[in-house]
Amino acid sequence: MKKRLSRFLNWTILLGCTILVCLFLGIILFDIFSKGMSSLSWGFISQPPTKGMTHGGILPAITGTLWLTLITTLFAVPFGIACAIYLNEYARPSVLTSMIRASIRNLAGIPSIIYGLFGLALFVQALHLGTSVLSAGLTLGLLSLPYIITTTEEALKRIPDSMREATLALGATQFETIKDVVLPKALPGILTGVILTLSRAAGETAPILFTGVAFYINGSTTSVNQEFMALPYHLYMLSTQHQSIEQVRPLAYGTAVVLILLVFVLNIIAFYIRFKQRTQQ
Amino acid sequence: MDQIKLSAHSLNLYFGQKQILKNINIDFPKNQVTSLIGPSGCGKSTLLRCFNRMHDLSSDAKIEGSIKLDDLDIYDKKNSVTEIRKRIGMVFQKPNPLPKSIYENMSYALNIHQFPKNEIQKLIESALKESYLWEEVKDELKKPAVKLSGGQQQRLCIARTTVLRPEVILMDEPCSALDPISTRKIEELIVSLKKDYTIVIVTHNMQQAQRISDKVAFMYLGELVEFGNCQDVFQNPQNELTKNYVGGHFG
Amino acid sequence: MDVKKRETTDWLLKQLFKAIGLITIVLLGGIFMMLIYNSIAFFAKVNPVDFFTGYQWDPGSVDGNYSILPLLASTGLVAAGSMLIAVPLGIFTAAFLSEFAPGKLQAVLKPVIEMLAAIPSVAIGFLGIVLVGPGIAKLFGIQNGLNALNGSVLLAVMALPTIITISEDAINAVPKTYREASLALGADKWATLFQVTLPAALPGLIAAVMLGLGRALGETMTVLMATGNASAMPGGFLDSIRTITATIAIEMGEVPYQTTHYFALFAIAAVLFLITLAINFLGEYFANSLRKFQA
Amino acid sequence: MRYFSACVFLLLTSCARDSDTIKIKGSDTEVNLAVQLAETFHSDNPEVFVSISGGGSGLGIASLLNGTADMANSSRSINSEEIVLFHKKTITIDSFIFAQDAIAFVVSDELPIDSISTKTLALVLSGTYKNWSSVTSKKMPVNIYGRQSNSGTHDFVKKKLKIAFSPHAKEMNGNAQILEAIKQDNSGIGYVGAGYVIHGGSKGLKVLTVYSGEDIAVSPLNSKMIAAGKYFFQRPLFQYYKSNSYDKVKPFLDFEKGQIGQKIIKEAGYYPVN
Repeated sequence: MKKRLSRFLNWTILLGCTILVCLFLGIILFDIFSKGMSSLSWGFISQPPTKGMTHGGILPAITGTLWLTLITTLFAVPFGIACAIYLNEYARPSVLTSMIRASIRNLAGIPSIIYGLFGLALFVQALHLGTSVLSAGLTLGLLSLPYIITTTEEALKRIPDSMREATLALGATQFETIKDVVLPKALPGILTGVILTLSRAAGETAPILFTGVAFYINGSTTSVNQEFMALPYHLYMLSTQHQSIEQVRPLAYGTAVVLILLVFVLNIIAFYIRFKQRTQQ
Repeated sequence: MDQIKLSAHSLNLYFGQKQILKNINIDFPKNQVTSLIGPSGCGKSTLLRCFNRMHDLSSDAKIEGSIKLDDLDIYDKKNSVTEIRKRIGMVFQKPNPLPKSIYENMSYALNIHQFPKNEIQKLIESALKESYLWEEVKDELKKPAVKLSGGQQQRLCIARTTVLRPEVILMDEPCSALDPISTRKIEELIVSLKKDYTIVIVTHNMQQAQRISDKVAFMYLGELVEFGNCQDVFQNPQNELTKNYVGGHFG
Repeated sequence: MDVKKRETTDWLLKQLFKAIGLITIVLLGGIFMMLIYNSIAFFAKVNPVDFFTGYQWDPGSVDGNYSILPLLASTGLVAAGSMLIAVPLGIFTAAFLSEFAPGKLQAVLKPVIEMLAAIPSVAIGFLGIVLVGPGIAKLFGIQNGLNALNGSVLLAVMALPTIITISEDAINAVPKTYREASLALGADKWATLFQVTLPAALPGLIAAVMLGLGRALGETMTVLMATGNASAMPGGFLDSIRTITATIAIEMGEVPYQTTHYFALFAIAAVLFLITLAINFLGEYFANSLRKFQA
Repeated sequence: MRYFSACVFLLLTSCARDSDTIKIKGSDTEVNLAVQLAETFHSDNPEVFVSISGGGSGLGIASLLNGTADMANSSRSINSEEIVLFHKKTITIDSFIFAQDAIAFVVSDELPIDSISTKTLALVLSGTYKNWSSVTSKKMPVNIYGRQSNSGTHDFVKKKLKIAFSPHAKEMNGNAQILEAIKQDNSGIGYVGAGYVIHGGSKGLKVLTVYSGEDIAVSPLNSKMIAAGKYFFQRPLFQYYKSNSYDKVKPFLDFEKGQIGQKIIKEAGYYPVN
């Protein structure tokens, strides 16, 4: 009798934990979507806020986040991929290479608020970029760099050495091997990693707090050194800073829905690419 | 005496501390097939890869001595490795077509070495014909190379190498991953290529060595134990080790 | 012949990639130098003993006493709380996923975990205000739910995906032969799991907990929105607290550059940086012992 | 590679237009008023952009000093330390009082107290009175909902009552959060700009009238008494700007002084400067 009881107990513990974890996700999505969908409308995502941000849409926040993601991509992707190429293709096992790997692992563990401080000190103050979407984008770029390097390196590792040897044996230089054979074959894997990193960066708030996010701007950001609104900060502002919290609560839920949809769309694209690549192999 | 195309002179190779090749002196006669045979781990593949500087990539490989292609020392720093690999092609054990179409597999090396654009189509066709592959693929050149069968892929790899018109072709157990019928086809192809290229082939297969090679080199524990004409080495091997290894396989 | 050109471009690009590779070291060094430089400037003005032993963080007061203790206690409290929830939950879920879940279920659960990981921290902070906070307030009959418990629950939710994925890898890394050996001796699935598989995966599990803890410690928005931000020394889980990250987020915007208060924020950031560095290092150490397993 | 360099080129060329964006940062009390002013201002002259950030009066003045803002909203006058910093950087600044504000002390409407003397208020906020029983008939612990050290309102109340806030005071990072907290906590007391109470809707809340010494208790919502300067916690709202960027911010200043500006200020629950 005791045996069956302990087996039942074990089963409930394990299954219970898994269900609880799924429940967390369920509650989060249910609460946000059930209360947020009502304020979702075409006007909500295509109009700037009006009447002291108690009405109207959140267009500047959306465009701000897209601006940020664009600048993060332009900065982090080239550097990230180049570094991964060096580590996987060129680097010989040496003290230097292990130092680079160690610093990447540690950079991934640094709290995002400290990236905010570094962005403030480097981009806003030292490089005199001031508080702008450029400073914030570059700060997010630094934050994303270690993740892009790690995912790109994993994608490069999946390419068998026989490919490299085949090209080299034909008299190609190492760079030509990378350019013509390794990168094209690793592209789906790299793309998946980049998109997942960007969806994570788009959801970050701490790094952009001091590097240029604004409470409110008239229209959408149009130039690189303007301040900007961003979806995560807009949600934070609507839920803690705004003048009439009760009145703007539906807007806050709406913003949360848009933010989560943006992040999920990016994730789904990444999964689709990874799925297509896995089945096609 | 045969004219020497490719030769190694007191060649030593170390991986880290371990010495893999000990004082190898060997000459490969022009336009003939030389087989490298020996128990696994005797260093025959490692030796083969020295000839087109494939060890440059591995970090802890250290090479002493020299390798001459005609009178050019391929390990001399001022010679560009890409030029050497253009003159010495290599075919690998497992067929490794590039992840591109059949046509691109062939045209890739030609573009890299800036062959004149108008000649490329002609060169590809003749190389594929030489490798008896043209009939099977001529109307589906755009198809991805991985869709071909194992034997076809290996012949494509050989065609991809010969299209550059190299002087030497190194083959690292080219048929070990193929079925007997494809193996026979590759062997015929090797014999037909003999008239244009010097071929050095590493093989485990004694019958294959006897069928296609003019010269045979037997290696054991990183040393070149015996080298001579195919008949001599197989029928009356001088060295005791060769006799045991080759014993019973001749005739 | 332009082979020379191809060879030189190849060499040049190799050096370029190498230089870019070095950027990561320069970046980590830069962050480290920034924190240390500003902290030294702070400790020149405030004696470190008060900083680490004082009782109150109140930069606005006339003599401006800066003490990290209440902030450190808050950070520790909320991180420990989140681990209390996340570790058992995470490890058992990972065990279920890797040992007992049939393939179909696994195909469903994997995306669930990845979706949970993808939810931005500010959305979870928002739920802390609208959902978890009032819930805790009703449950414990206190006035408002913005306290350490709220923070712990939210951070646990955030750390769970990290802990589950890495624990799962650790459990899967345990060689199959161990399980077969134990089953062959007549032990049932549970004994095998608790007496053989989990102990064997222990280093990996510790690495997972460490990395989960690192993520919880470094979190800003969630604690900024959901823990009440009172800078007094926290009494228990129902007190409002203010973590190091929240303090930096609130006060950094308002501080004129190069004042004592400005440097104070860098000093507490430096302490947080060293803590996360130590935790990463520990996580790394255990993860390596796991990798030795696989080799 | 071509696509990438095109993107970077587009990015850099688009940073030409900066001159006509007025960056206003500062006091959280004024941030919502500033947003409404900026909204109407922009619709009147669309070629000028305004970006508003909150974060507290300290942030506004700090940003002005650091050059990351053109105009600093502040609900307190600039203090000596800040003046020293401006001198060090040889920046001369001017100030403009665009409205008056009254700080309302808010409690839950269940708390049996309607007016409070400045003396009692000082004892409650400094944490000397830990329980409402010392002030009212109800026995409940005092929960103070204040602002962080960088908020001008926090500073103004502290200086006016000459106290140090109790360490157990919860430092909310916005007036709105304080109202929200007190609605759910009937043992709470907090202070917000009068404008918030009018707009934020005060169901479940009560604004205390304040008296100091013998004079009569005054409510922060009574515009006549404010105009007469009778309310204890009445203060001007400042806007600081660098003298040399006067012409950049002039259009916005004129708009605030203008007829439409004053109307918006009144509607937001603030009082015009006469």
